[in-house]
Amino acid sequence: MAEIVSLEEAVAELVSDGDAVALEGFTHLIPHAAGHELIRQGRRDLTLIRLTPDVVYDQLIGTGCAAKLVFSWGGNPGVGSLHRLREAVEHGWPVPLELEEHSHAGMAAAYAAGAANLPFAVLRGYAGTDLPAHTQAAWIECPFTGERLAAVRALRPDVGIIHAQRADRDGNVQLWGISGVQKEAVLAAARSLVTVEEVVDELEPVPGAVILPTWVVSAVAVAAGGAHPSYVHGYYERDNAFYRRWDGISRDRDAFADWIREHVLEAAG
Amino acid sequence: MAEIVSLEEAVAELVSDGDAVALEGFTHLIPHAAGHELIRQGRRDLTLIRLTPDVVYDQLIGTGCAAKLVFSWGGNPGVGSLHRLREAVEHGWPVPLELEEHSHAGMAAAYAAGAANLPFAVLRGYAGTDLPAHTQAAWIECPFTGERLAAVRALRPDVGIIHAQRADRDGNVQLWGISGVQKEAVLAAARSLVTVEEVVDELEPVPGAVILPTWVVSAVAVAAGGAHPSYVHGYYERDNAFYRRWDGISRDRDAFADWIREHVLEAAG
Amino acid sequence: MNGYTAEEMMAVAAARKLRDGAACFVGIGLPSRAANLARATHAPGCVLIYESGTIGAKPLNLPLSIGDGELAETADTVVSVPEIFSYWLQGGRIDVGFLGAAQIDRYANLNSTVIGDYDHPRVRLPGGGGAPEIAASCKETLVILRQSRRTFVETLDFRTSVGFGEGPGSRERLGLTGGGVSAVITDLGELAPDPESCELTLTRIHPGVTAEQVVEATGWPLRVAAGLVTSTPPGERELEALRSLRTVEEREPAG
Amino acid sequence: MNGYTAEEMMAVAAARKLRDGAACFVGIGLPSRAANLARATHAPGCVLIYESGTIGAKPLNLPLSIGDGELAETADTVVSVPEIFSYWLQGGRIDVGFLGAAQIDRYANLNSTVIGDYDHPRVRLPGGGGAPEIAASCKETLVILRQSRRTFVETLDFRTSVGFGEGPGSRERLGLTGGGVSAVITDLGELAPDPESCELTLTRIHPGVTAEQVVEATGWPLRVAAGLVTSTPPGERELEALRSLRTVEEREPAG
Repeated sequence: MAEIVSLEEAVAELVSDGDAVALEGFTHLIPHAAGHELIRQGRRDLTLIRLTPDVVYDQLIGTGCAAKLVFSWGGNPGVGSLHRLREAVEHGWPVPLELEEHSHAGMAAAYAAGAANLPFAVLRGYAGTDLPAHTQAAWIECPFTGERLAAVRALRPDVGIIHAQRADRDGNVQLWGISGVQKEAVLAAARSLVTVEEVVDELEPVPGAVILPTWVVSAVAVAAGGAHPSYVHGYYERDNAFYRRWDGISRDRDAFADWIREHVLEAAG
Repeated sequence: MAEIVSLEEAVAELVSDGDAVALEGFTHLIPHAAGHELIRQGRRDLTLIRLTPDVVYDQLIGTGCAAKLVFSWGGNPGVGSLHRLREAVEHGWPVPLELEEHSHAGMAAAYAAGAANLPFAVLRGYAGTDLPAHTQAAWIECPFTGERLAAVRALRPDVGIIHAQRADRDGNVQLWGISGVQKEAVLAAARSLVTVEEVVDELEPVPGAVILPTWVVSAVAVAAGGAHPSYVHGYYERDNAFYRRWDGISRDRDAFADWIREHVLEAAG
Repeated sequence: MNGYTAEEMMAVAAARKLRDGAACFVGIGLPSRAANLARATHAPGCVLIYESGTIGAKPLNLPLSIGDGELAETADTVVSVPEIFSYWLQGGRIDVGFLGAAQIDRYANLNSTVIGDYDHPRVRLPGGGGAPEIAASCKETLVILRQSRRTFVETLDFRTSVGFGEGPGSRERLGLTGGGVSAVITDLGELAPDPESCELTLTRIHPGVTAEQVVEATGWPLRVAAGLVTSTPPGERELEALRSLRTVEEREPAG
Repeated sequence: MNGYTAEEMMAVAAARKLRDGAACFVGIGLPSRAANLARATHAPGCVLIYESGTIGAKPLNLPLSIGDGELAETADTVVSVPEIFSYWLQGGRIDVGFLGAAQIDRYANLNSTVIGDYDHPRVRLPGGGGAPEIAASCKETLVILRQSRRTFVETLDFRTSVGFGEGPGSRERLGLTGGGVSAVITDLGELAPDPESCELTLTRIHPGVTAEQVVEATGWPLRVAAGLVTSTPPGERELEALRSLRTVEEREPAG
């Protein structure tokens, strides 16, 4: 049964220094508020897992929360590079960042294997590329056809964190629109946190909705606007101007530090 | 692009003697009308694939359409045995029936592997049971943990046949309620047929609906009531009395033959 | 009133095993009846999961099949069959698996496949369905079946689902993630695996039943626990709830 | 009017490659622009699939990311990311993959990961994302990128996606199920793999471009096809459609 608690309590309760934490949301429902709370609580040495590290991971990396990044595409969608990520990789600032790099297909399969309590996933991938040297992949033979396929180690985060449209008072979660790998991120993780736009009495059925029953979620926290600058289908639009502005803010260490102080550290949880 | 054709044309076009055919629908949306058309067209030596062979497979087996059955649970739900299936297995009547027997978990994983164009699926199953001797299973070792897991050969039917609530005029298919393994059965198959209650101008979104785009379906045929005696969520209820009556009809060869003549052979397509 | 049948005692005893709030993967027939009785009495928060992919089903009528429309209509969510077995059952999220069987042996291994030889069966049963992986992956498994020498056998004709295999250590060797069978509820009493030997031992008898009767109805030399207790008879509320469990059919007989 | 830029010629030439009705797995940026241009002109029935799980998206605005809300709102269906890659891409259902890249070599292998050494990169690029398996599994793959010695290189700094590997037979040896790169569209012309050698060969030049220029802009000794043809300039309708493709941003600049 998920407890409905404050974001501050939930993060304090569920995330420790050194944990492997997956904040998921594929271009949609990105849990920015939860990421900011991790920064406020000064978490360190995190292994950050995410198919598409974008602005929120740029912020976590730039503030030194992360020791390792597990990912498959790291950029500012529609804008360009993540300058904090690049500086960590290219110059080890503020701290060196170890990379474990996948393809989307491999990482999605690894989450699915984790959710299914399998130690690995099989896919047609990686063959002939330089990725296997930088990921958790091996080769496996089909016992029936003899074909050689890629095996990727299952992802089992300590904590899975996602943002959803809403939950009911029992902590049952409902999200819709592009659902990415959120279900897998929660089910593959040992603990999970779902931030929501609102808590409602009844979860009216919605076409294309994914339901996470309260008994597979550790905590639910209300964070209205918690996905900004990404969007929440049916609630608010993507703040494209912010993504563009982020390019300038994140290019400069001081501008970045100022922005974090003003918008994260000195902002209410 | 799926053609919208008559059930008779579709079956004549898509199914040949000796084909491996999967009629799926997990207690819901069972494609009875399509099964009856297979009987009318006198198909022989079929490998019939289905998690839960029930009344429609009892009919196909009793009329001698099948040489082999690939399944994981064969019974008359809520009533008891399938007497035509039992007579084929126990006495080879009307023709001997080879069995390939799975568990639901193994067979569902095998369909999913087929849909994903993988030659096999991995699961935690079969260990310690007598099933491996009667199924397409092998043991495989995790390249990361060394754990021993079961591998099942992917299911790739020649034809996947399902029943759905409706399609639009372009042949896009929409089904909802319990969706079983229908998506996998269609995507794993080389060819596919979807019978529908009706063709509509617009597919209004429905909570929990599965959409199969027209370009992954070979043919769509209208068969109103085509799932009877099973049910169609939102259209009609399960005819529980028929399932009970079937127990009596199917116990006796002549009563069975009479029923098939009256309700299948002499019935309009 | 306090008259009740052995069948009713069995259903009530099985229902009592289900704790409130447990996620329960339910087989059809006796298990479904017992699980729905639990929901109607002491375990309203019990989460019923059927292999049709219905999670949190709250049927008013007793389902006839594991895929009745009412299960989908009343469920918290409905997922595909591949998903219910991979993410949910194999995922290790299910507290209690609830199974029936045609045969059981002393190590609580189950047969629901065939009576007689597989290739020349005396009786061809429906088969494993979801049972093998339910027995493999649930944190614990409850088994409910009527007790007789035909069902409680020295050697299974076919091993469909694993209880404790050949005894201590078998589950670990086989890599089964679930805890195995925790209790077997019958019309005569209850059996539980001995903590050391894993062998099913008579731990409870229903009122009016003697240990001798149960031993007599068992195809292997059944061990009887030292502190053998007698089941509390069904209470009024339990019997009322049980008797008001009806299939759609029983409510409104169809034509 | 008939003035147009090399960028526009590139987009138009790329769009022309997409046949109506094709199922196209689209990368963001230049590929998405070209695919949406095709939809707006000769290929209205082209099925756009984005790695966010949106199948049959019909955006009015040019998406800024592969997961814009409009893609979901206009899609025939939206599936999970694991499903789009397993059942749909790996499933072998996609006719055309449409990719960009930072570097390409003579065998149409692509780099979108890093410039310089992986551990001490000169430029860390976003990475593979969906590209490796798009290049592996689509029936054919189109590549669109601007041509220069920086992008068309003798040796990739990192091989993110496989075109034809080391040449003839590589894809078969690697077990790649898709057909590989069928054309590379640039701002100068088009290259296609030689049927025998699999080596990218100049097959088309855009109006006003000379073969020498293209050879000059290529980091390996580029072979020029015998029957080198010149692209038809963008038609009025193509240019209009291209110029009316706008992101939400471009339509209504945000604050």
